[in-house]
Amino acid sequence: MEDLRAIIETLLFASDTPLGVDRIKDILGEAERTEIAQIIADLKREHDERKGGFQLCEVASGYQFRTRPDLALWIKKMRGLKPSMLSPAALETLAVIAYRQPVVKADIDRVRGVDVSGTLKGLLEKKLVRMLGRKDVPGKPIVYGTSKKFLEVFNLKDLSELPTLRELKELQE
Amino acid sequence: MEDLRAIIETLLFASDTPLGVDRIKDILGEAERTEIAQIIADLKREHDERKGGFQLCEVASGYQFRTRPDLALWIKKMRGLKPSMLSPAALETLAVIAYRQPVVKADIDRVRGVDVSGTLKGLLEKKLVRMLGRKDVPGKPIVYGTSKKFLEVFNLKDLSELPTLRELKELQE
Amino acid sequence: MGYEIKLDIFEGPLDLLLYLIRKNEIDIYNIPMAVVTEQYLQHLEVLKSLNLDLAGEYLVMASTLIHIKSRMLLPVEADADENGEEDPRADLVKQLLEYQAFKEAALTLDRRLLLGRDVFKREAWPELEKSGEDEEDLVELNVFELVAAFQRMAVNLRKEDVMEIETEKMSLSDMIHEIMERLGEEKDVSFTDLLGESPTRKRVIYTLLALLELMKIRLIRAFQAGPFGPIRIFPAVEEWNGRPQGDH
Repeated sequence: MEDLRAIIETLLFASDTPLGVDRIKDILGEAERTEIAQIIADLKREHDERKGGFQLCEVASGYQFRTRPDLALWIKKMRGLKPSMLSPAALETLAVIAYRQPVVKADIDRVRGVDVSGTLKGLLEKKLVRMLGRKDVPGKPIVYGTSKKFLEVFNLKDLSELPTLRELKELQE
Repeated sequence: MEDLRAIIETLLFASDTPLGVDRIKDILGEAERTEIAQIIADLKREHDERKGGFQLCEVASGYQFRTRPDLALWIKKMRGLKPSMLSPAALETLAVIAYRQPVVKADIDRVRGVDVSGTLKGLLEKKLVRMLGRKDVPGKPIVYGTSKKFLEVFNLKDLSELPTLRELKELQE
Repeated sequence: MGYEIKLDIFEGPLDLLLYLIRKNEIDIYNIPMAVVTEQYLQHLEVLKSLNLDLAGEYLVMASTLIHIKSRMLLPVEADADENGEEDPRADLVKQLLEYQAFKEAALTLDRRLLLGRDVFKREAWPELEKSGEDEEDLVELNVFELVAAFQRMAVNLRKEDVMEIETEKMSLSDMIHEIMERLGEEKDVSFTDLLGESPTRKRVIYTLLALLELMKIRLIRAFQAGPFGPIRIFPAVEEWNGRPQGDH
């Protein structure tokens, strides 16, 4: 095999979504997991030390090149338009789903005190939320959870990285 | 201005089209054309010397980061291995089969309003759809349904977990 | 998509209540119901006068508040607390605390480095031609998109097809699959084979419905040896062997 470091970097660079070690191993065929993980760690350090315009980030159980957060304003300037962000209502619905998943719509409605149909559909369309299956209770309601894209967009390695809900702990005592 | 090199690099990285010196000057506001051109040349040399997975290329309309041509085969391999991708046409055909099964091709054609031979063949090859049997009517048409792999890919326990049209409508308020 | 223009600044009745509690510097565990109810109703009036559509939830909450207020006015027995009689506000407080926790969680989420707002990934993919000769744009697989795709085509369905695709129908499809799978392996099966040992009532019904459906669309044939003999089921066309033959 040619230069493994360059191959792994080109894959990380060209991939649309974060790549995990296993996925890279599948593509390469022969390399060892530990070797791949070592090369990724080296690449990450190399790019951090370069202090260039982008860095290799660990996100959604994988790695992805992303721009440096402190340079965001320049990219916004380049793109001109404001990136479409989530409304407070959508964020609240997303928070309930993220912390309560797998969760049915009726529970989200109850926690938020409103009918979340509209925001829920928006989150499904944005692919931040996905249908996980059905709950085995009368009516077999659909259960929802967050998607991999949710981890990507919110810069989370995995769901365990979500900060804990302090107030809720108090409540459950 | 902060680190001009990092800013220019982040713009080149994040832009969806190649960027010329003039465009970069527009975004930065104050920098000189010669200075920008010099930084781009330096960046180009730096990345060439790194011999990483990508390089800064000059194309017709400006500069752009691109993967190294000699590594293209790996990217093709990565994209080829991507399991969970379907064209909108294939997705529609799959939707008709999923919701109308057991179904013959003529019915899928009618609902989609086009000849689905191509997409149907693709779905059979991807093993998302399978033949259930032949109908005992003139022509003995093949009857199609979704496969076990379909359930796996969509993360469904069984077909009754598929959301119904009514449930989708409820989300639309 | 994008921004949801919300004229009312509150995300719902709970949000409005939290606002009133904060504004009046009220202890959430000891809400003065009279004050809060009055202010809540005043806000509803303002929202109404602005001609904003008041969602039903706001009115439901108004009646809940009035109800709690009236219960608070009832004389409480001296030893009510020891008897464990619940504060009429308890459920509301619990609901408010829960909502508040998620509202804060939402803000915490919003403060992260968001992709597309604070950090960006590469957006350009021109250098590689799409591999594969035929394929159009590709999208990712997800059940929501599948049902949405089907809904887009529902306009093309004939009237008799328009019947709602319900869970029941899909359970039937599962049974149809099972029957056709077994016929693929065993060439013929009996009705009792299909039911398996100690079948549930639901399984009997679905097996029967699936067989009727399969007979109707002529995918299977059923034979019975004599009036009370076992029913045997065969594929309607035997020679099919899993390979498509000239259908495209």
